[in-house]
Amino acid sequence: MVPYLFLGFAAMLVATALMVVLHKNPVTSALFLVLAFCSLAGIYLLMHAEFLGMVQIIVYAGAIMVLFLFVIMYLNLKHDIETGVQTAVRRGLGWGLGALLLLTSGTLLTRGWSMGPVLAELPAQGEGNAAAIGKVLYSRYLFPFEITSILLLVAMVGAIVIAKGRKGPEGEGA
Amino acid sequence: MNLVPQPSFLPVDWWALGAVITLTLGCLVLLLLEFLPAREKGNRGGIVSLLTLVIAGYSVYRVAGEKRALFEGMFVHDPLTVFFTLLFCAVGVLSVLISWDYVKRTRINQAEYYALLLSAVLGMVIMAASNDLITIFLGLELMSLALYVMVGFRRARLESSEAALKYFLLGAFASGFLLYGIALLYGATGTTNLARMGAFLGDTTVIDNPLLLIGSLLVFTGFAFKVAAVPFHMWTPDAYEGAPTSVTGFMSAGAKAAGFAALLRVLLRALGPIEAQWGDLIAVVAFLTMTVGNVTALLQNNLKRMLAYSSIAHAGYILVAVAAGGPEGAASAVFYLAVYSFMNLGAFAVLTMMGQGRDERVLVSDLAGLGFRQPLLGVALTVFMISLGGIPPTAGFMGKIYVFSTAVKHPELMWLVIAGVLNSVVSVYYYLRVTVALYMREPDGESVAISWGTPAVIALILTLAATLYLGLVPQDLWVLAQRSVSGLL
Amino acid sequence: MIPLTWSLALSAVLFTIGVVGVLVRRNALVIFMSIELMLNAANLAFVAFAQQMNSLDGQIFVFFVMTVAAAEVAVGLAIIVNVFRLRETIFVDEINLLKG
Amino acid sequence: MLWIIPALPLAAVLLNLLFGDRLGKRGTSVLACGAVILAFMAALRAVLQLAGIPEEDRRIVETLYTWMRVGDFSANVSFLLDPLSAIMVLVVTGVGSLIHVYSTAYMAEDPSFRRFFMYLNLFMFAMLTLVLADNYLLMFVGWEGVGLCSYLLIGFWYEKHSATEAGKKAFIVNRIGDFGFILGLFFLINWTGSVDYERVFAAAPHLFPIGGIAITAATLLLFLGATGKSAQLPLFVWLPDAMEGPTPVSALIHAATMVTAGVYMVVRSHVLFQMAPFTLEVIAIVGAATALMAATIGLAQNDIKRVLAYSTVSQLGYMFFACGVGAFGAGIFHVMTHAFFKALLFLGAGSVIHGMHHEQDMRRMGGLAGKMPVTHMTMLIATIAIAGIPPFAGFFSKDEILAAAFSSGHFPIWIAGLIGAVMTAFYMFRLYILTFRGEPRFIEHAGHDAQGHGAHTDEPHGQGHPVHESPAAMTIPLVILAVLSIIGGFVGMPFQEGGHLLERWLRPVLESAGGLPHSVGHQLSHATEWALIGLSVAIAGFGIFMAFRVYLQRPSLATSLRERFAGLHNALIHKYWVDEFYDAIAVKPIYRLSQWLWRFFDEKIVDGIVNGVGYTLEGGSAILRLFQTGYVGTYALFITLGVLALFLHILRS
Amino acid sequence: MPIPWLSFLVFFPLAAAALIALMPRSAERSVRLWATIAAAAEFVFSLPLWWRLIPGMPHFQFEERLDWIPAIGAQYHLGVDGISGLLALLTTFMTFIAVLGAWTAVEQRGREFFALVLVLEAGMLGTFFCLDLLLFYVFWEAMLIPMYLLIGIWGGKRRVYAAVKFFLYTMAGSVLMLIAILSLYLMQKNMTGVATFDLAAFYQMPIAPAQQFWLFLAFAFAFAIKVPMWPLHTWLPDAHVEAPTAGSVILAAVLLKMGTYGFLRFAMPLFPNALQQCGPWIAWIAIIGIVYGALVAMVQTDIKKLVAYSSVSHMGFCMLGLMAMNPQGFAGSMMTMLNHGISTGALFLLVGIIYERRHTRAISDFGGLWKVIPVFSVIFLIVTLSSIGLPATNGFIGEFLVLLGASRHNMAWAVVAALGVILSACYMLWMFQRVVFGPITHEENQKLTDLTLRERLVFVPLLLLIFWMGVAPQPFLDRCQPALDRTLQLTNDRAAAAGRMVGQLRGEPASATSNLTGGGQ
Repeated sequence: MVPYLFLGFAAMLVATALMVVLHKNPVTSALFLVLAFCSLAGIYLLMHAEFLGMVQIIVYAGAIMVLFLFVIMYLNLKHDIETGVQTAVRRGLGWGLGALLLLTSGTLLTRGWSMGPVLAELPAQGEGNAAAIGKVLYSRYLFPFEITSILLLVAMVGAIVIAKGRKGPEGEGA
Repeated sequence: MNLVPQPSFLPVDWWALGAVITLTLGCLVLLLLEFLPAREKGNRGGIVSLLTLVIAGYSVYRVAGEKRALFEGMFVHDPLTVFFTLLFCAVGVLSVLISWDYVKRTRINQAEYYALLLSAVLGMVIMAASNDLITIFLGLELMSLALYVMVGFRRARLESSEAALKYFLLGAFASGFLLYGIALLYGATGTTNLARMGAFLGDTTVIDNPLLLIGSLLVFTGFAFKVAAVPFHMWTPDAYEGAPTSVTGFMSAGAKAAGFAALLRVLLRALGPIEAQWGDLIAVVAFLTMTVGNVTALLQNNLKRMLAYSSIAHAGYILVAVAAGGPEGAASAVFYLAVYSFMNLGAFAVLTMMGQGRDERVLVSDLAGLGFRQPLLGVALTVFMISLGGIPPTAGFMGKIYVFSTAVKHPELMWLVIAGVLNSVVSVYYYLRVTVALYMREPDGESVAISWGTPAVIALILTLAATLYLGLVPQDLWVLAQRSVSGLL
Repeated sequence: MIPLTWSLALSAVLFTIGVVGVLVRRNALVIFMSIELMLNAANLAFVAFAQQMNSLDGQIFVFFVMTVAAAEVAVGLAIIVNVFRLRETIFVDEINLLKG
Repeated sequence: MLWIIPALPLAAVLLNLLFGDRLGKRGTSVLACGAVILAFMAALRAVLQLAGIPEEDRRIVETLYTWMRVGDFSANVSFLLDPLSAIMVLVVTGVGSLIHVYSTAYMAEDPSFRRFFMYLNLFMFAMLTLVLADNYLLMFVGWEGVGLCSYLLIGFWYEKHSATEAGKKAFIVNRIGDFGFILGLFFLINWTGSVDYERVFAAAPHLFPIGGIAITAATLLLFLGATGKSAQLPLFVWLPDAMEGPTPVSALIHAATMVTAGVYMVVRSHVLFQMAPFTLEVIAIVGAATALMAATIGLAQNDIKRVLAYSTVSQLGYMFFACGVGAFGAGIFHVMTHAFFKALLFLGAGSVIHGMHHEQDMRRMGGLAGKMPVTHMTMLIATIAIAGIPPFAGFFSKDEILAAAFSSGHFPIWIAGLIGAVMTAFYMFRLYILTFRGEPRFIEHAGHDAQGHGAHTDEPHGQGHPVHESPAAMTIPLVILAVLSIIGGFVGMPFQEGGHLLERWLRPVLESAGGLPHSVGHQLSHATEWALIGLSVAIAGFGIFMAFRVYLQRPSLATSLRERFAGLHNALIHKYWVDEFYDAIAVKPIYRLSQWLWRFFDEKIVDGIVNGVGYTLEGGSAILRLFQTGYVGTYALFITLGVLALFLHILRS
Repeated sequence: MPIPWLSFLVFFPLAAAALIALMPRSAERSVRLWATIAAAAEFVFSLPLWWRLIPGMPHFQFEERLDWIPAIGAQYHLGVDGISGLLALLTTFMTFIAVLGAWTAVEQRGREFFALVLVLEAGMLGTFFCLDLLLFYVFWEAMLIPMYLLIGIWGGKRRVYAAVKFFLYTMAGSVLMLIAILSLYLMQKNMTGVATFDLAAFYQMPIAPAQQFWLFLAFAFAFAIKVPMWPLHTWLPDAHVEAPTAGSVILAAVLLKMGTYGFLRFAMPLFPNALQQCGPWIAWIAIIGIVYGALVAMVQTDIKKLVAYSSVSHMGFCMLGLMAMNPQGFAGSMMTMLNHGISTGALFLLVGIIYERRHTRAISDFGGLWKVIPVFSVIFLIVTLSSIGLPATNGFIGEFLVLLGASRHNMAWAVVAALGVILSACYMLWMFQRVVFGPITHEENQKLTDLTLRERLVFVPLLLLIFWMGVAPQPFLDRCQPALDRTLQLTNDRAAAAGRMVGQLRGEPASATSNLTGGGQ
């Protein structure tokens, strides 16, 4: 059962991701991206990463993509019409390179790869995955956790500084 | 509730963490101070950040001798950390000094500026101090985010905003690669902790595990982007040119050093074994970086852009040291980084003074005749250029000596060394152009106005002194560098 | 239990799509979205490995990555908006004041 | 006290240099002449002292200090007085002082009077160093020193282009000779390890096989030096031009002293030359050839000084083939007599020129006999002397040379000598006749001529004075020299047992070379000797007779002859186009080569490469800048390419 | 520890320079006086090198040794022997002359000018004194900067081109030497385990002939550019023509000697076997340089350029003397260095003097100077003669000894090189004739003023030296010969040692270094 679900999600993920890249209209791209995130969340669930699946939905599909859409609307972008040989060249190069990347890494991996050591200790199934994560997050991963807090702070400040309205010291003279 | 028992912190640990904590607090204080009324041209931002940096530096320096691994070895306090933390604090101090009047005259709102500067320093410190790919990644992102914003700080200027956009998009792109690399390394070794990774790779026999190779290469790519190595360098000129001059100085010195700090630690602690698989790549990259940087710089008329290319070239020299590998190579790289930070910041200290109000005068032609009208600036800039060109008796020369004398040890790198010295000859050409403008040309039209400022002058004198001192008696820094790479945790 | 090969392949494909998106699109926003795809590909890899190795570290890492992504989005969108304000376009091939 | 002899003139130079402007002309001339006359006294004293020493060790050596000592090589500054140098010193100082005195009058009105005498004294210093040196290196100092002075004196009227040209030519041609000299010296040093005459001569016989390559090369090179200094083929070209200098200079340097330095050097090194028969042959042939060629040219010249110049060249030729046939003594003998009469001739010519207001073209002279009697008489004596009529000085020396050539079996050389003798007699009397006899061919109050010889304004006399005899200061030296030209030859009176006076005097020097055969003049029976004497006298007489016939009795004959042999005459007028030849094969090509080297090789090739590197790099820079398009897309593309490259690399390995 | 006299000599000019640079603008006029005093003082201080230096001593004297960078064993190690002693004297002397000569030449920015000249002096002295390879390199390259600025700031029309060319040319040469130095250092470390840049240590260290070759090339390349040897000479004419008088004087008098000094002190003793291989080639290149320089000088239209090319020719003699590898050659080379310094320096001063008055250096703009400025002309004549090596002037001694040495090694060298002696007469006298002789063709020359008292004072010592060294060179020879002989000995010994090394490897008998010892007989 699980594998089929996985395949389904995977197919959807790839399709939507492709649409994101392919579709002319940024709004549409954004919406496809939401779908992509959702399907990814599904895959997380299949992988017993329930917590991450939820966060994926909430943070990504919820927060981030809304922000995206908001900006797109705000800038009310026209379709980006792309024509001309130079675009074609860029497309060709892009896809070609992508294919090559996949090809090379694929051939490399087919040489046979090995994975890191498997730990005996299973994640405590008693309370859910979320609880387990919570525990380590506040104990072992305290330091990075704190860093992320500062990171967010910085991001906030930065966003404000850059996107602040026309008035403001830097405003005039532009 | 069986929480994982917290390791109890000794005082020394607090001192060791001092830098991180102080910088965080300083950042917060600055932001809070914004709520108090302030004069348009107040100095408190600068003062606070100076204090913060000094304290941060001191607290680490106080326990310089110690070796501590905290947070399950994610944060280590060892010679390398100490060296780089001090270096970053020094860079921070100098940047604050050269920004002091620049931010005022360009009307950059100080609180955010300094807050971001501190957080960038914080990010660098974390990069240098962390022994775990997670924290390295986070530190790198912290630094990068702050820098993205700082580059775009003069958001009314097209160049500034454009630079920010490019830097951001490419930075994010590159960190995508880095992240994927980390993922693969994690998959291949089962850990993100460098020490364990190193241990694992030490034991394991399957060194040519594709996961490992691809992962390590992607990680290398991520760092190569930060240190502006060819072919991941192309953002550099644009970002440097567009950014506010003070920021350019800061990032050219700090970000590069941070990138190398992390790269060195990763190579020394974890990827040493598999580096053998693609170590020769570094040599090639080093060669490309030197050559492309120097050759492209030949025809630049914008000093910031020229220095951008020169910084690419210098990344190349440092990569020569990295290619030489081992503690010695690392030591020479570290030494070179310190030296480079000083001379480069010095050059930027001069640049920030050029022009008045909100305009920047950073064309080579703007220097015409400056040498005789402003002797101090002239002499200083000349010394920095000579030093960047690697000509004695300046620090730059000692850096080159150290790097090349390490590389010469490896016969297979002889070609690289020869290419390196020839490159330095090429580079001298465009460094000389600056002195030519300074002393051998007369300004057409009115000569560029200089906006003097005590802090900037102090920074100038400090860097000048450092450049000459390290050029004449490099011994102490040399020893420090050697000690810094020995006995990593 | 999903074979690691599948998920790895999937993440590789996803990552490549993201890279290609960055290369072929001219709209800064879409490029940024593609970058998000790359990050998510990395996340997928992490989760997959974590599941195989019965360790949580991978998932934790993903958690941090999401935070970072959020932060990046905030800053990035701000920058893009600012650029748009200044020159009424976010097409990266119309933004090359700095070159050479 | 030998050093005093050269030191005196040098001192005079310095004094004149420092205080000359305060001394005035009189002071200057007193200083200059005084120094030389004193030098002559000192020389005389020294020679008498030398004569006092028993023959076997008749040499005074005086070492001043070590000049340079490097490794196993060392050279001293030290002087040597032996019979050979004694003769030279006396001739140089003696004739020198006469010419100094003469010059005080001749140059009286020249604005750079002081400079002239400084040069002259400097020359005396150099020449004395040359003859008194007791090693080759010190000799070389004098050797180049006299070259320098001749350069300065020829170009004395420096505003005259031809003069400076001639000076430069003289110096450079001499340098070519010196090139040979110095290289020959290296041979000697590298084999004998020394430059001292004594050591070299002592060592040479043991080191070199007779006629060996090394000694032949060395001597040939030395002889090359001699040809430069003494204007022999192929380097004689500078001497005629040297007549650009003031006449006293021509008399002193280019007749009496400097040009004989070459002969002196050969005689001095006769030990070496005798060990290289081939070289001797070469010398003999070159000498004879020069003597003939110069004589022929002399036939056709019209400039009085040039005639004398070529006759000098020719006489030097005699001296050399004397050496060539091994009659070194005869060579020196001729050097001495030649110094007397040739100096006299030049001074006489100078007096004529002086009287003629710088007319040098004989075609505008004639009939001066009455106008300047002293000059006329003395000149006549000198002319007879050079023509070789007994008992005048020239006769003895020249006869001895011819005899030597005959007796040593060099018949071709001997014949050449005889022919030379005829021509000498002929052109010398041609000169005499054209100048002093016949109808005056000049207009009184003649100003400057067309040939430009007198074109310089430095010399005295505006225009319009009548032709007149020269002042006493000029005539007295003439008289003295005339006397010497008459009696000077008696030291070489033939038919004396054990060789004549000069020969006996020179024996210590010339026999020092371990019993090698030398002056061969005495294996001849008296009869043969008489026959030879008769022959040469007859020859000379014939020449003189022809001269009178052609130029006095039937001047038309001269022109008709000229027309008959127009081609030959043309060749003679143009001195066989030797100058043009050298110019074509050496001067011009070298100049063109240099131009090419500079304009093409230096600036195009070498600098082209140097700058080319620069341009290449800048081109590369321009190209690399193209990649920096400013498009995020491009940058991302390169990043991806980079990653791909890394992948491919590990894919390969 | 005795007083660090050499350090004092090196740093006194620096201090003086600093003081002069810091003088107020108002002092522009008096600066030159102070500079002259400083240079004179430095010369006086350096005089003891003449009598306190004991030539016979088998090692360097007045040594000073301080740890500089213990981390790599680099030392601040100064010392002096006959060779460097004489060259140092030449340096201080010519600097003094140059400063005195530049009084009126520099119209503006006198402080900077004289300060730089003094800095340059310090650099040159350091280069001659130091016995530590790294230190040597530091001085060697640091010296470029002041010279570069002198040319670039106070030079003529194409000064920037000339200055940059000078800098890059020289640096391009020396960077490879840096690599060679580093590799030597590494060998030393691997062989003995001692990390040091000490010259003496390298003199001890045997180097396999195979390695010697490339190292020698690296060194030789750097020095050959400095000398300059044909065909690496093209920076010289430009630099000389554009440089201010004082610059040209110092450049010709001292900087070029660095090249030959480098050969003598470093390249030759360190790599004798490579020298064996390359020596003849270098000698022939030097000979080409002699003739080539002379020929090209002959067709120059600019006096300075002519003198510059004559330098190429003269320095060719220096190199030839060195390659002769015998006492005469070495001594001759040494003397030629000194002579060239004095004569060519004097020539540049003379050219500078008429340039100051007429602001042209074209030969065709002059003529008939003797009539107007006789004193100048006489001095010009004497200097010219010394430059063409007339006996009894200094020039002769050097050229004679060089040629003698060359002839001992290989007669052919002497024969071809001696052509240079002829040619030098050609170009110098021709130039002299066109400049000084003849009628006055240009009206401007009518009112030229003859030498001032100061200018005469500049030349008095030069002329005295010209004759002193020509008439009694022995004092100079005595001072440098022991050191030269030591160098020769060292070179031959090392060659023999390495030869044996190879011999043992090949199992052959030790090959005697025949063509090194040179003696023709």
